[in-house]
This record gives sequence, structure tokens and C-alpha cells, in this order.
Amino acid sequence: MTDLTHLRDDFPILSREVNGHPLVYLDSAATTQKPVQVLDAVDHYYRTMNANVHRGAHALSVEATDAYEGARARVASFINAGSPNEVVFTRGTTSALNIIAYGYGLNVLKPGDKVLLTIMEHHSNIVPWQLIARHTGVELVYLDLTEDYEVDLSQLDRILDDAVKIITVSGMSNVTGTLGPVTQLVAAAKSVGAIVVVDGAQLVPHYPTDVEALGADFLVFSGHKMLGPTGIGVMWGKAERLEELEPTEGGGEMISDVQLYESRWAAVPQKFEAGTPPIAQAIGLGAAVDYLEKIGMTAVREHEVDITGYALERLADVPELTVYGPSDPSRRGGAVSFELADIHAHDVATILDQYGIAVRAGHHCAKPLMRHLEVAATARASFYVYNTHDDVDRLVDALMEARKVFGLDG
Amino acid sequence: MTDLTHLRDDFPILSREVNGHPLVYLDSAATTQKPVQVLDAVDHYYRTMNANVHRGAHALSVEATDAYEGARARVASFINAGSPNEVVFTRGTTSALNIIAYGYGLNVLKPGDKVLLTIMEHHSNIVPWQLIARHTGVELVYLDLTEDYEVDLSQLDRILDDAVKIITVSGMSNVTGTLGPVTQLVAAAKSVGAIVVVDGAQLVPHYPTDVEALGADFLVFSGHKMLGPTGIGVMWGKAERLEELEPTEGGGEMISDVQLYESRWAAVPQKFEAGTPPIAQAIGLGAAVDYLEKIGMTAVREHEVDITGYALERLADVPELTVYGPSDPSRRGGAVSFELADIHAHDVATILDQYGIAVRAGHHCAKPLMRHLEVAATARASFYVYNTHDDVDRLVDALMEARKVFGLDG
Amino acid sequence: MADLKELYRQVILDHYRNPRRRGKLSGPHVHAEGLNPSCGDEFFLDIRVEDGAITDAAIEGQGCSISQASGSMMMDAIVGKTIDEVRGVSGQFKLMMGIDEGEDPLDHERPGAVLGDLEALQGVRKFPVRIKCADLPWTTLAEALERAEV
Amino acid sequence: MADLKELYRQVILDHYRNPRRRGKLSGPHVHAEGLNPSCGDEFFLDIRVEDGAITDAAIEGQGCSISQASGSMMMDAIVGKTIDEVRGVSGQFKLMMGIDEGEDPLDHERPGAVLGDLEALQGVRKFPVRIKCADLPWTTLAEALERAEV
Ligand SMILES: Cc1ncc(COP(=O)(O)O)c(C=O)c1O
Ligand SMILES: Cc1ncc(COP(=O)(O)O)c(C=O)c1O
Repeated sequence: MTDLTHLRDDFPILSREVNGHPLVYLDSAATTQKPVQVLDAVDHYYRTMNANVHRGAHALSVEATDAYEGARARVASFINAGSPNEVVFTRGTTSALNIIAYGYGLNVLKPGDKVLLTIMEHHSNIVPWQLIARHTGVELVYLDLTEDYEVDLSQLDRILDDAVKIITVSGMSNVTGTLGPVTQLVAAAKSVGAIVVVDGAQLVPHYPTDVEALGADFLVFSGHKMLGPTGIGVMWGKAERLEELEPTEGGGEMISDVQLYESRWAAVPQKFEAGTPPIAQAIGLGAAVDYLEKIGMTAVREHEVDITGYALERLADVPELTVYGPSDPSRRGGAVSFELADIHAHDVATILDQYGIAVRAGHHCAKPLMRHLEVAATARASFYVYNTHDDVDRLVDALMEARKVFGLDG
Repeated sequence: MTDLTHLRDDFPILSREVNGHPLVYLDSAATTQKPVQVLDAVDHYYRTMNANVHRGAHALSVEATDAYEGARARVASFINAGSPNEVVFTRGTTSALNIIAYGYGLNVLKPGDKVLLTIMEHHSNIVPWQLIARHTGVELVYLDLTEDYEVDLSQLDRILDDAVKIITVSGMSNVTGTLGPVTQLVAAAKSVGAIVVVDGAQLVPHYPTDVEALGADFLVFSGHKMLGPTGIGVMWGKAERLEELEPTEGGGEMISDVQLYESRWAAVPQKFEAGTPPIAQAIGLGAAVDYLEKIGMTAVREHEVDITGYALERLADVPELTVYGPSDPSRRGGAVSFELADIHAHDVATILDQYGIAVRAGHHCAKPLMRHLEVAATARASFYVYNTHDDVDRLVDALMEARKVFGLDG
Repeated sequence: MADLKELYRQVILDHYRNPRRRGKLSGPHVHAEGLNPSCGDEFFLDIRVEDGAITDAAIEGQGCSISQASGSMMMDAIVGKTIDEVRGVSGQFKLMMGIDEGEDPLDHERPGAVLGDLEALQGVRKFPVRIKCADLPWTTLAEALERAEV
Repeated sequence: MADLKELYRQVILDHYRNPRRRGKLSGPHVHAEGLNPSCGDEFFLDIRVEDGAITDAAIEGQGCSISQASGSMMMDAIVGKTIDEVRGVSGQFKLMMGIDEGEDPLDHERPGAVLGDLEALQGVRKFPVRIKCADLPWTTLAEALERAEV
């Protein structure tokens, strides 16, 4: 396995202290830190070529457009898209899921149609469909999880029928680390003519992703969870899907003509990019993709399996600690949710924070999943390329301290 | 009048060359350049406190949330909002207008209701209403411009009736520089119980703006047009309007509870901020607001009146040059659209670019206005705090060269 | 970790683990629900108001040790008190926590003299994000009192 | 400004100011419309195809000197030519402009020998964003030929 420790030097924030301890950042599933390469790309853009894109007949505008479209091409090649035109820049995963939900919801879906989800979805892949259900009368249907925290496909045959028009699933859970059964759902969708949307917010940053191999119709993800800036995300769609999808947002740039009472849309992908896009952020995402490609996504994944495995092993030694998620690190992602004795997750997080360790506590924007797991809140440690075994050791030491603070034997 | 020339040192890009000439950037209506203060604020955020907001029980998350909410408070005070909670961060003006159009369109407006616009609106304040009209059957009604490029209010009495539920108007045209008659439209709206939306994309960056004095219900604007980053904008709404407005985008952060089939929304402003917001960009906008407040918006406006006046004066000396817009600089903004003899706007822009001068050419995302003016394209010079009389002189010299290139006497 | 010891005092852990008056009221009462959306803490409160006093109360919900202990301590501090007394306690509590501005009401010579067990929550002031947790039962109480129209 | 002189040659300005065959065709013809959404240039084309040749054509629309001159020059280059010849000219044009990859087809010893007036558009190559302008009439022509099903 490639040793990635040297990467840490690229992340200025990792040398800071928190509460008197060197920072141990274990909250990358919420957002990742940024390497100087990304910060420099954004800064360079603003300092040398900042201009609005697709508009100008002046040099800066041409350079800015080239950089912006260059970023699109890099993202496209990163996920092996058929063409850069299949890559739409959005504000983030949430925004992309809303574009898909509204695009189909307001224009294609009919009362009685069904959208199939899984219980492990993030709120961002639930609420847009609820909003659409309200406006159209479509029905939401959920797949459960098995005892091993895998999506339960045994119910699929019973649930699946021609009324299912859209199947939407997380590629990787941000709570349990569960990998979504995309291949099986794509096959199932084919049998009833449904389209498949993959929420790749956790998948794409952590797992080599090839949209051709994936077979889904849409894949969405966020830049800020893969070393890129906030404010940028991606909606990839198969060319024919993007052609048929009606745009949701109207405005400048997404039109080819505007009359007083009606307009014609620009070609894909501009059709979905109303208004001035997040130009600098797209360029930053392009740099993040370059950075990840230089490491190699296979190495990224190997590192994650290794550190997740090590974490699961070490956490097993902490008394009264329950991990929610699959136990085999090669069959899961690096978001590790757990409960420690009767210490509430927020108290765990507060105590860890005093030792400079950043974890998240709460419902992780996945309340239906939390109800299914019958927990109100969990603490979650999540890893990325810059994390080391040493970080895991410090986590475990601090958890033992937490036990002491709560009067449990260390 | 305060001399602002010293500000130029804060803008790294202004010292670059284009085609062998020092850059003269006259495209600020499309997007403005960024001072180091803004770039540093963004960089500082990523290097020292980057984390997801409103979520964590760890130090970085608290610092990031404070910085993000601090930016909200600064923006609120910049426009004299009643409370920071009246400030919703969006991707930009376009995004904010879509939130309003869909929020009212899908939940409040009924067939036969009317939305009143003006013919000078940017596509971003037209197309969302067309999309909504398609889904709801509301009718769009336009106010024309007078010969002096002012919004023609003489038709208002005839048009205005109880069916008018929303009046939406640009505070300042990005083509003609016309100031929208907001005060009059607010009074008119009151008489029929309509709400007023002000597209402040050009107004807020250039004109001291006080939402209380303005009297409108919504004011929207973009960060990138006021020295801030791309990817961030603002939807300000009166507290009671934001309460009644249904959210459009669903996802994480905008909920207080999510069940399988329904959800409850978080309080304003989070209700409208689904998913991870553009955190770094909001912080950058906060820094931009600080920068503008340090100059003082009165000084910004005075500078603009001065340079626009000088430009109109000097352009009057160029043979066969037609300016589209009000002639009194104190009654208009600094976007100056013009046509030069029979030279097409793109050719003008290409020639100016060879002299290092950046102007825009085209329809400026305002096709209905262009049709009204009976031009297919104009060239546009637009000014901001870093522009000088010298920039105007170089523009005029280059326009004389353009005449020569096209075989017209210089 | 002196701050942590200050935060998680024994009395807080006791209330967290053995909360007072958990359950629901039957008979006439008013109900209010407090929710901290950013962390998911929930606090459900029933109070019975008779003759200008809180004569009974019960709590449900879940959350961190701070919010749950604060709620449990609140039970001890309000049941059997007149509304005016309750308002007084609540005011003192908010001053102690720095939620309302004003002088710290506690008598540091005589711990527990002013707010009883609740004084153990002082340590939360050093953890600003957790103040909301401690305050959740009290904002819920305020809502309940409003509903009771007292 | 040598580049500008190369771009805006006299013959281009002549075609821009005096475009050939402006108008519409009556009688049987195919129509195609080209639009450059980023700058708004429009190019409307009518062609009549008879016996494998373009026997008549007319253009309308508006735009910059480059797109309009290119369209006007196209008229001279295609009317009266067989479809094969037209395809040949179009191919040569796209090679000259660097739109299609391949060797520059022009004979620089004998200006105008290969593409006639159209060779004046060479200067556009130095202005990459304007290549789309020069190409607009030709993409419209391609669409018209497709519609004519030749
Ligand atoms: C008047 C006006 N409204 C709306 C917009 C759209 O702003 P944005 O592209 O930042 O969403 C612009 C800028 O292009 C504008 O000038
Ligand atoms: C699985 C999953 N889906 C969707 C999202 C939402 O992403 P964003 O907040 O960037 O829109 C997240 C991140 O919070 C996530 O983990």
C-alpha cells in the first residue's frame, strides 16, 4: 500500500492546534480539508483572469471560460463521462438532487408513479422527493437495511413494478459507511424502465468511480467533500437524460432565446447552469480532481480500507462501544458511527474536542436511518487521505478518557 | 469627492497586461475584480478553520459557523436589514429569484394572477417567472421604457389591479443604467396588496441601499458583482415574507425533522439554505462588504456618478456613437451601452481587446430590452471603484482606432 | 482537563442518569416541546398550573447530559413554586449562564444557595456551543408558561 | 495593430457592408437557422437544391462583420456548385480555419486560388473566439444540406 503521510504537508490546517493539542481532523464526511494546490488554483484565477464566462469578447473572459470549461473536462475524465457536456456544475449535491427531482417531478412524473429510495439516504436525497410528492402525488417507497447494515434487496421483487419511475440511492452512507447496491438497482431499474440516480456525495471522493461501469443515469456529488472548495457540486447525467430533463432554474446563460412570454433553452450543459456559475469554485474542483488523480483513486481507496480496518480493530478494544455499520472494511466506506456506553454523542464530541479531535455528533442528516437504528444520535469519525493510524490511536485514547470523565472505568 | 485611485493597489489583476497593454477593465457589470482583502479572507478561512457549519461539536465547526454567521450579520447591517435572519445566502441573484418565483409560484399563485415586470429586466428576472407561469397559469405583464430610457409608469394605472400579486423590478439596469422606480412601484403594490421584489444585482454594489427605506419585500443580489467571490448571493426578505414563503430546495440543514413521508422546516433563514452552503464564499462576501463600507457607499456612488459623467461626455465626442441610456449621470448607474457607427459590437469589443480594454458585447442577458431598443447587440463599458478617468480616455482613444480599422475617418 | 471536570460534575451525571419526574402528566396540564435542530436534542415538558403555582410536572425526550440534567434539575427547582418564583429562578439561571446579560447572581461563598443543583451547570459557560443545551428546558418552560396564559 | 489589419481586411468589410444575396427564396427550398447563443449572432439560410447542385441561395440575419462576411462569401462560393463541390469548399474552409485538423490547404504563392475571397478570413485564426463567428454560416449550411437530404 502506498504511504500517503507525506500529503499532510499540503494541508496547512493540519498543523494547527485545537485546545492545546495538534488537530486530529476526523470529520471529512462533513467536509474535507483543502490542499494548497486547490487554494492556489482559486487564488491564481482571481488574481490573473477573473471575468464572467461564456460572454466576453475580451481576453480575461476567454481565459476564464477556458479555465472553467477545462475544469469541466477534468471532472468528466475523472468519472469517465462520455463527454464534458454530461457534467453540469451545481452548488452541491443537494442542489443537484433538487434539479433532478424538480425536473422530473414537475414535468414527467404523474400521480401514482413511485420513487424508490433506501432508508439510509441523507436528507438531501429524501426531502426533494417529498417536496415533489407534495406537488405531484407520486409515492415514496423505501428499502430497509439488513441486520448487517446492507440495503435489503430481498424486498425488491415485491416492491418493484412499472409504477417505479426513479430509483435513487446513496453510493455510500455517510452514517454507516454502507455501500449502496448500485449494480443490482441498475439491473432492477432496467427491468421496469426506471432511471437510477446515485447520490455520490460520499462515493466519488472515496471510491474509484466510472460512470460507464456504474450504469446509472445520474451521479451527483459535492466538491467540498473531495478536497475542493465549498459552493460547487456536480450533476453528471447520461447525454440522453440531460437532453430530456427540463431545467428548473431559469435565468441568464441557460437560454438560447428569451421572448416576453417564452424562451428557448441553451444546449446541455448550459441549460442547467442559470446565472453566473461558481466559476472560481469549479476551477478549484478541477485542481482537487488533479490532486486526487495524482494520488490515484485506487490508492485513495486502499488507504481508506486500511485506516477504516485499523479503526474498527482499535475501537473494538474500547469497552461498551458499539459501531453502527458493516464490519468488513473492504465492503464499506470510512464513515464510522458509534455509541460509547451511556455517554451521549454530543458529550463524546465535546470531550474529544478538548483533546483536539474533531468528530461529528448527531443525526448526520439521516433521521430516518437513525430511527431505523433506534438511536437518537451517534458520534462519527470519518477519514480521508491525510489521516493516519496515529490519528486513530489518539481517538481511542481520548475515548478512554471520556469514559473516565463519565465515571466509567478507563 | 474622495479620490479612490489608491484602491487600485488592492486589486492584483489590475497590474496585468492584455495584448501588450495594461489592462483596462470595463466589465464590472458582468463581474467585478477582487481586492486582496477578500482573497485573504477566503484563504484564511480554508487554512485555519475550514469545517462544515451548524453541525459540529468541535472547535473548527464552531469557528466556521461563527465566521459564516458573522458574514450574514455584516451583510444584514450593510443593507440595514431588521435582523441577520432576514439574510438568506444563495448561489447568486439568479438562484434567489428562482427561490422566490417557485416559492410563491408553486404554493401561492393561482391561474389568472399576474406578475408585473419591466421590459428592462435581466433574463434572470424573466425566465423564472415564465417557468412559473407554465406551471401555474399566472400571467406576465410588462412595463415599457420611455424615450428617455426610464420605466414608463404612465401605463401603471391601467395595468394595476387586484390580480397583480408580485411586482418585480431591477433596481438598476445592466444595459442602460436606468434606475428602477422602486419607490413608486412599492406604493402601487401597497394599493393592491402585491409584494415587490427588487433585483439588486446592479443596485446594491453601486448605490447605498437601505432595505427599510426601500420598502420592498425582497431584495436580491450577487457577491461577485460587489468585489466578492463567485458562487454566493443574497436573498433578503422581510421577516414576515420569509416566514410565509415555502422553501423550494429540500435537503440537509433546512429541516427540523425528517420523517419518511414528510418533514418540518427549520427556522428562517436555514429553511432556505438546503445542503452545505457556500461557506467560504459567504465569508468572502463579508470581507467585500467590509471593504465597501470602509470606502463608504456614498463615496462609491459619487465616484460612479463622476466617472459615468466623464464617460458620457467623452463618448459624445466620438463620431457616430450612440449611447443607450439616460444622459444625466446622477439619475443612472455606470453601465454604459453604446453602438459605434456600423461596427458590430463584437467587432468593437475585439478591437478594444487588442488595446487591453475589456468591454462586453452582445445582448447582456436582456433580449426583450434589446428588441425594445431595436438593436441586436451593443458594446458596454461598465465601471467600478477601481476605474479612473484615464481608463475612459483609453477607451475613447481605442474607439477612434476602431473607426480607422473599419475605414471610417478617425 | 480541568474544564471537562468543571463541565461534567458528578451532580450533572447523576441527574443525567437518574432524571427526576420522567413521564407524562395525566389530568389537566399544558404541554410544550423544545427542539435543538442543530444537534437533535429533544425536550418534552408537561406542567400543571393551579392557583398561580406549578403543582406538578413531567419530562420526556432525549439528548446530551447537559440538556437532560438541566431539565431534571429544573424539575426540582420549579415544582411547588409560584409562577413568580419560577420566573425568578429562570431569570437567575439565565444570568448565571450568561444567556441574559447582567451580574452573576451566584454567591460563591455558599455554593448552591441561590439555584441549588442548577449551579453545577456553571461549567457550561466555558463551552459556548453547549449553553443552548443547558437552556433548552428553560426555553421550553417559557413556552409552556405562555400556553398556560399565566 | 497588424493582427487587427489581418482580421479586418478590406474584402471582409466590403462583404459585411454589401452582403450578397440577402433575402429569402421563394419557390421550393430548404431553410436552416444558425445561432451563436453566447454572442447572439444569427444566420438564416435558404438554399435550392436541384439535380445535385445548389442552384440558388439567400441569407438573412445579423451579427458581427466576421459571421456576416463569411456568409456573404459563402454565397459566392456555393451557388452554382454541385453538392460535392460545396462539400469540398466547406472542407477546405474548415481546414484553413483550423476547425478541422489537417494541413492548411491554401496556396500562399497564389492568394485566392483555392477559396477565393474566403481566404481573407485566414486572419481570424489568430482570434480563436471569433472562429465560431466565421464558421456559423457553414454549420448552418451543413444543417440545410442535411435537411435537403442530399
Ligand atoms: C440586473 C441583473 N440581474 C440579474 C443578474 C444575474 O446575476 P447572477 O448571474 O450573478 O445570478 C445580473 C448579472 O448578470 C444583472 O445584471
Ligand atoms: C450521502 C450524502 N448525500 C448528500 C449530502 C449533501 O451534500 P451537500 O451538503 O454538499 O449538498 C451529503 C453530505 O452532507 C452526504 O453525505
